[in-house]
Amino acid sequence: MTSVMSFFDIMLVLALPWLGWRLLASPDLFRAVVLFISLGLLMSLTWVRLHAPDVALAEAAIGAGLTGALFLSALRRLERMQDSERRLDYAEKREEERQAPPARRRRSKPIAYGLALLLLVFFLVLLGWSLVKTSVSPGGLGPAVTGQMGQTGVQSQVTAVLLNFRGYDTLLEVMVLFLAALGSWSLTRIRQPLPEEVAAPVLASLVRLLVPLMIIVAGYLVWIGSSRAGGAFQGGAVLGAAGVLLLLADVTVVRQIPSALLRWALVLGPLLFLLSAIACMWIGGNLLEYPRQSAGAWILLIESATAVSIGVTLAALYAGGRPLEPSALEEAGEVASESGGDEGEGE
Amino acid sequence: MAFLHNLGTVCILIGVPFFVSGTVGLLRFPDIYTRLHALTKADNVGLGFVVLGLALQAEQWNTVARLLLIWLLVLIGSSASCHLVARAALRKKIQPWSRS
Amino acid sequence: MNWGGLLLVMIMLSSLVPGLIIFALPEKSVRPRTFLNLGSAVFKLLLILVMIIGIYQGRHFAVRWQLLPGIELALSSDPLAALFSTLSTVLWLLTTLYAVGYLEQSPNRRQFFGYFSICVTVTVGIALAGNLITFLLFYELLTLTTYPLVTHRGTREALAAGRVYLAYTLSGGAVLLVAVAWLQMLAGPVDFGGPPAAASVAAEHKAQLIVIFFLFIAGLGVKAALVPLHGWLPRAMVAPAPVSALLHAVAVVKAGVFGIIRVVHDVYGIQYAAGLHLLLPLSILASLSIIYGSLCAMRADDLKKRLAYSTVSQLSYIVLGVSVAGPLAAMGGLVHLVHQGLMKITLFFCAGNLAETLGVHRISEMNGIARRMPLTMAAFSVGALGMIGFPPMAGFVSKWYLGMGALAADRMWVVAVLAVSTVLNAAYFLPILIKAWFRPQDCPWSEQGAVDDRLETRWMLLVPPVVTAFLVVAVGLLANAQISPLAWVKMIVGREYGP
Amino acid sequence: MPDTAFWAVCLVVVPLFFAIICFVRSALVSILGPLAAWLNAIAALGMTVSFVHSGPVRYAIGGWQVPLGINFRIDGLSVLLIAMTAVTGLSVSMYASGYFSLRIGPAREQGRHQHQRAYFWPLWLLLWAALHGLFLSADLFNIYVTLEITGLSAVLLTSLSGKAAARLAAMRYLLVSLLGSCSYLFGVALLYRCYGILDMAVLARLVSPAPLMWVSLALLTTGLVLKTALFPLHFWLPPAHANALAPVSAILSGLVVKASLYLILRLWGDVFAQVLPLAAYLLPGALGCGAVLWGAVQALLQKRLKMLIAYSTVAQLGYMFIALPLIRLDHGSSAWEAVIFLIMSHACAKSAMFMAAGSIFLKAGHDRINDLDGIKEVLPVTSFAFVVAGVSLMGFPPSGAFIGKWLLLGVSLASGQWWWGIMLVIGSLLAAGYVYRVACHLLVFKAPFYARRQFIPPVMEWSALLLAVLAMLLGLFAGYPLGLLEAGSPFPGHACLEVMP
Amino acid sequence: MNTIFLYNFSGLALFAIGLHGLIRSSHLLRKILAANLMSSGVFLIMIVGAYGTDKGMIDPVPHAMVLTGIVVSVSATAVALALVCLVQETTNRVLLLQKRKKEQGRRTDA
Repeated sequence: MTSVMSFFDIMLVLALPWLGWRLLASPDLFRAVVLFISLGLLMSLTWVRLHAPDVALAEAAIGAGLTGALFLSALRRLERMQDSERRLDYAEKREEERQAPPARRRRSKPIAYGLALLLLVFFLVLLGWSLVKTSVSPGGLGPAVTGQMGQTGVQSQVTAVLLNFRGYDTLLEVMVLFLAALGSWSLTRIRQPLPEEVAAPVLASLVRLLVPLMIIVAGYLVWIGSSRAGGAFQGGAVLGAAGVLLLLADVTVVRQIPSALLRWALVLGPLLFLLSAIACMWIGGNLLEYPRQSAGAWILLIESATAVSIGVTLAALYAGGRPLEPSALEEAGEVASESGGDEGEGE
Repeated sequence: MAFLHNLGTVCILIGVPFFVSGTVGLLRFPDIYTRLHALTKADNVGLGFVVLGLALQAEQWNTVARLLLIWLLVLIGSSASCHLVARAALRKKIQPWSRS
Repeated sequence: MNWGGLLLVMIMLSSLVPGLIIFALPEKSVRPRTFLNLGSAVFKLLLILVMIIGIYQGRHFAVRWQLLPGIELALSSDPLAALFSTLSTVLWLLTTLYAVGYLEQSPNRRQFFGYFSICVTVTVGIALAGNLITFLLFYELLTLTTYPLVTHRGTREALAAGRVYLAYTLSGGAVLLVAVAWLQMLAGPVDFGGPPAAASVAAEHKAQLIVIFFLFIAGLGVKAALVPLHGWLPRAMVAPAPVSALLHAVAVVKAGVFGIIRVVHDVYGIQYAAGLHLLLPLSILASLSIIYGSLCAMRADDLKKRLAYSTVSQLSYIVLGVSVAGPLAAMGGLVHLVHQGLMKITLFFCAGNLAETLGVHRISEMNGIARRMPLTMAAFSVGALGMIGFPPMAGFVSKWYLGMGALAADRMWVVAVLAVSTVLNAAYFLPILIKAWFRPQDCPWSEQGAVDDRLETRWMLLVPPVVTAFLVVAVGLLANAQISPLAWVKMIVGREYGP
Repeated sequence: MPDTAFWAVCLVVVPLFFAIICFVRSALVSILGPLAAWLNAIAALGMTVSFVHSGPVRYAIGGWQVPLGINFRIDGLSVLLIAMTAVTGLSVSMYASGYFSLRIGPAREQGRHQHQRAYFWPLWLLLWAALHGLFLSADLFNIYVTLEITGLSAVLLTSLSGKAAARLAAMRYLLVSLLGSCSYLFGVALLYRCYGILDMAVLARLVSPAPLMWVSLALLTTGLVLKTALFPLHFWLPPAHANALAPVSAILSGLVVKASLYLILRLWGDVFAQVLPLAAYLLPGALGCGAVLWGAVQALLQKRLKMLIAYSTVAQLGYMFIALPLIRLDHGSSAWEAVIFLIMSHACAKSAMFMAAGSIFLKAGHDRINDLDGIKEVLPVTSFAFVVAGVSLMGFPPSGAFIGKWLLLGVSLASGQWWWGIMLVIGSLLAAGYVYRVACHLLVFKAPFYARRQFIPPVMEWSALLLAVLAMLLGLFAGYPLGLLEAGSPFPGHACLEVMP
Repeated sequence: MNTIFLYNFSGLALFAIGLHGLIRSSHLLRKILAANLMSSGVFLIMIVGAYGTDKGMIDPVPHAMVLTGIVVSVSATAVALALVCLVQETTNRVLLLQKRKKEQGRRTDA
């Protein structure tokens, strides 16, 4: 049995870098993205193999699924913009990229590149060697975590670390997501569906079938997170996927969500997390120091709010920009993002 | 129990070749429609067998229920996605491959 | 804070605050600005007098402000400081008067007078600096505050001159910074007026001390216009006359010389420096500057340029006097600090008058000019004769003591240098006087600044040179009086060399 | 009287909260933003005061002590940097409130202007919170998250001005910061794997010269150096800083680069100081020299004001790296104090310069250095502010930079490695050169100057002047910051007040 | 032998490939892909470190860190992609190099 496992291990170990190399080497961007998605799936398989089910779930949902969706939509946008100027398909793009390296070589000489490569290789060898030499510190913080589990209010160690021991990290991490949504809104407007991509009836019905189920699954994941693999991020990712499906199926309801409501939904998680962190101080502990007996409830509350916001955020990221609304500010925004104005400041 | 367990193993072993053939078809078939054909057919059946096998090996009933749910979802998802891919291909005016 | 310290701070503020106020005042308000300028100058002079009286009574004012352990700003009033600060304050008063008249109807006077006041503050700061760091601080600031004055006209050559000026002085400042840091590293914080800091350094660092000394000379020599570091001075003559008068007769160049005096007297100490054989090269350098400056002056036809080169040579008298290492010579050098200031500022005032009133810049245009502007040229002649060293003018006194000191230290070649330079001075000043007094006018003057008045030009332009010329004669005649610069210098040198 | 820890928490929580509110109620940003800035300043003040009373503090977030939990480590260094951030950030915020209250350009661009205002404030507040978190945190991984927030919000702020050049610069900036934080994370991962700890203070006790330690230090440093734009890796900085909006440039150049610089100081001067040999410090020193020379030369060659300032940032950052070997050589703590002085005065001076440059751009309609003659007739305060900031950048006494350079010079002479000191002096001369290039145009009198009819609110001019004067006079009051530093000194020269709970 | 240890090297390889791609490949989208690869490599190494050498002792802290890392990297990717679209919108290129030239041209003529 172990021989089978080690064979499996070796296959994975070889497959991951090979896939990575293939996807960077492939001249066709679409293929590269698809390979990236499959790499993500392989990664989540690896996580399972390494007894990291939470990471596996997150990777499959976020790392592979949503990141891949983001890449695909970005690719579509780029092509559409290029189409608008000149019909530039992969062959031509490949051509473009073929010319690019010489242009670069003229700038930075191949010797420098070779040296850099040599340095990199040397460093990596050193790194690998030191990895071999140095012994892993036994268990890391594992024993400490196990020792304190009783006071965390949850059973799953990962959740305990995420929401309790290192809850501050997670707070900031939620802020990073908020920042990403904020950023994509500050950059671009929401992507309009193309005329030719009117949703297929099948897709619509599939969405009608799947979305409620996905919402249930998300709730389940958040709930189960306290005891086993799962939690806010996995649940939120599933919600996000549901949102992406809705967007794909172009359900009109999604586009008609008022912007104010959307903003509130985006900040619900971060705001609640922040406020509960402060509330802990107000009760009398430190920042984020939940009352020991009711810690589980706090965590569940925070997690569910966060999950909603994560889902909305991921969907918003996929939608790719701030929603349209007839207020002056947004009009302004369009002007801003449209006109790469050159009499702007600093030029 | 041992009998059920072995039966399950047999089912899984039956299912695996379908996956293999599906993958081969995906890699070897000439055009997108045929590939879809190979893919969906093969891994529906294959998955069916694998799920069946696992269900036979399962300890409690809720595991069986989850397995069935998984199977159902994959069926729906794969058929729908297959339909969408084919539709997109048609919209792109990709001609079906013919032996000429 | 003790009252003495407060006095020193007041002396600083008495020109800093007016400067800032002037910046705030609008360009139009001429009268308040003039009042502010002159008032603050008089006030500062009074404060300085108070300080001098205090020093006569043997008081010693000081104030300290610690930035960091090892870095503290200190103002203190030893006689040398009093000498320099008195000189600059008196001349500031006169120059302000002159500048007010000179810059009538010229644009952008707000900036000029603002920087002017701040610049004087910094000069007095240099004078009163109680330790090396403080000196360095004000020395660097002087560069900054004078730059806008040099480039005040904003013409192309003014900007070019400003660039050269900054290049020279900033590099000098950098060298000085290194020297100061190095010395502090060896000897700890260096205070003036105490026992010489360098003497306390361990013996094995002697070599370093020598290097540091020459770094000091290089850094200070830039502003003191020692050859070959004098390049900026003639170029900087594009500045308006008051600027050249005050800065290049008093503030900037004297700051450099003053620094050299400080280094030789208070940092190294005469005996110790002589022990290290540092003074001979210095005096040789000074002699070279004297001769070279005079030669250049002879070739220059532009009046201000000739004056500038004569500044180069005259300043080196001071350095020479300090470096000959004898009480008499030191007295000669120190007293020349004052005398040269008086004479040179007179000359510059006069040159400014000629340029402003008649548009005369070149010596070749000066034939018979004395009939047109007798008072101005009289003052000019006094200054020039003083420079040459005719008795009983101021210059005679300094040269006399220099010569005696050289003999006392039996440096015959120094005496020779003095003689040669006197001849050269005569050679480049007398022709001007002869042209001005005895030649008929041969070229027309553009009477641009002429006033229909009994006076030959505006009184504000006329009074300062006359006063300074009078002072030149006075300090020469009354050299032995109780309050003359010479007496004061005697006191300083007495403290330095012991009675 | 709330204690230090309370104020520290406020420093992180308040800006986060206001960032969220600014996003939700984007109509009120012009009130909420400045309000948040003031609150930040108050919190920073409160923390400084209570720090003076009570000394260094450790604060266990969530009540979980090291090694399990994340701790705030509040010592002199972090307090000083937070004070710096508060002062600079407050005046930049005032400047920004003036800047975004303007109506710039034709009607078509009004909309863009409002858009920029609506997104500037939340992004800037998030950035501010992340900076506070970074300066306070003692946990390497937590610092990674704050670094990410810092980098992302900085990139977004850069791209806020809708210009093509700015977007390209932002793109490059983003890639660089992704690379940097990835490499940093790798380093953290290896350290954790090796020592099973994330807290810096504890790590400082555990580190031993193992191969993995070297590699991870190399990774950490590479990542941080990329984000700090040390000389060979500075290519991304000038376009990014030069093409952003004026307040954004001030923030980026004044504060953001300091974040990763602070970490480098922590790692090289504190955590790994015990195990690193002197030779290891020579590399950053040499690169610093390269930065000083290259940045200054490039600055001398620039035609545009903002590019010049950006390159001067590259040059000035060189000093901090030159200081590293001196910190190692130094027996006392004066090199440390010097670095901190350089950082603080550079933050003030550089932000002031960018703010002044922004006003000048608005007024003149361009920032071509050679065409700025006589601008001081229309913008006296601003041009004065620029010149003062430039002078303090040159390290003239009594600016803070002078104190820094003076101390470093002393250390380098005392340690016998005088070339570092010489390098500093040369650097200041070059700085004088490029500052002069601008100053000679700003100071020269030439009337009339053709200017737009653009009104510049006084707050924009005076906030710049305030910062500049502060940078200039920092040296006069050098004693007080150093007192703070002595109180909780993070560096080995002094007794380390950290206590392992 | 313990094959788990090998995952270190595949993580290392992913990091290296990603680094190389990030530096070398000219298309922005591919650069972003490469950055994602790099982070995946780092995550892999972290998780392998968490995997107890034996006796099935798992350290949950790296798992939490990797979860955070995944979320952070998806946020960064989203921002980067939006920025790429903008860059192409303003200057119809997707390669950074031609950009540099254009930019310098603009800077010199400015």
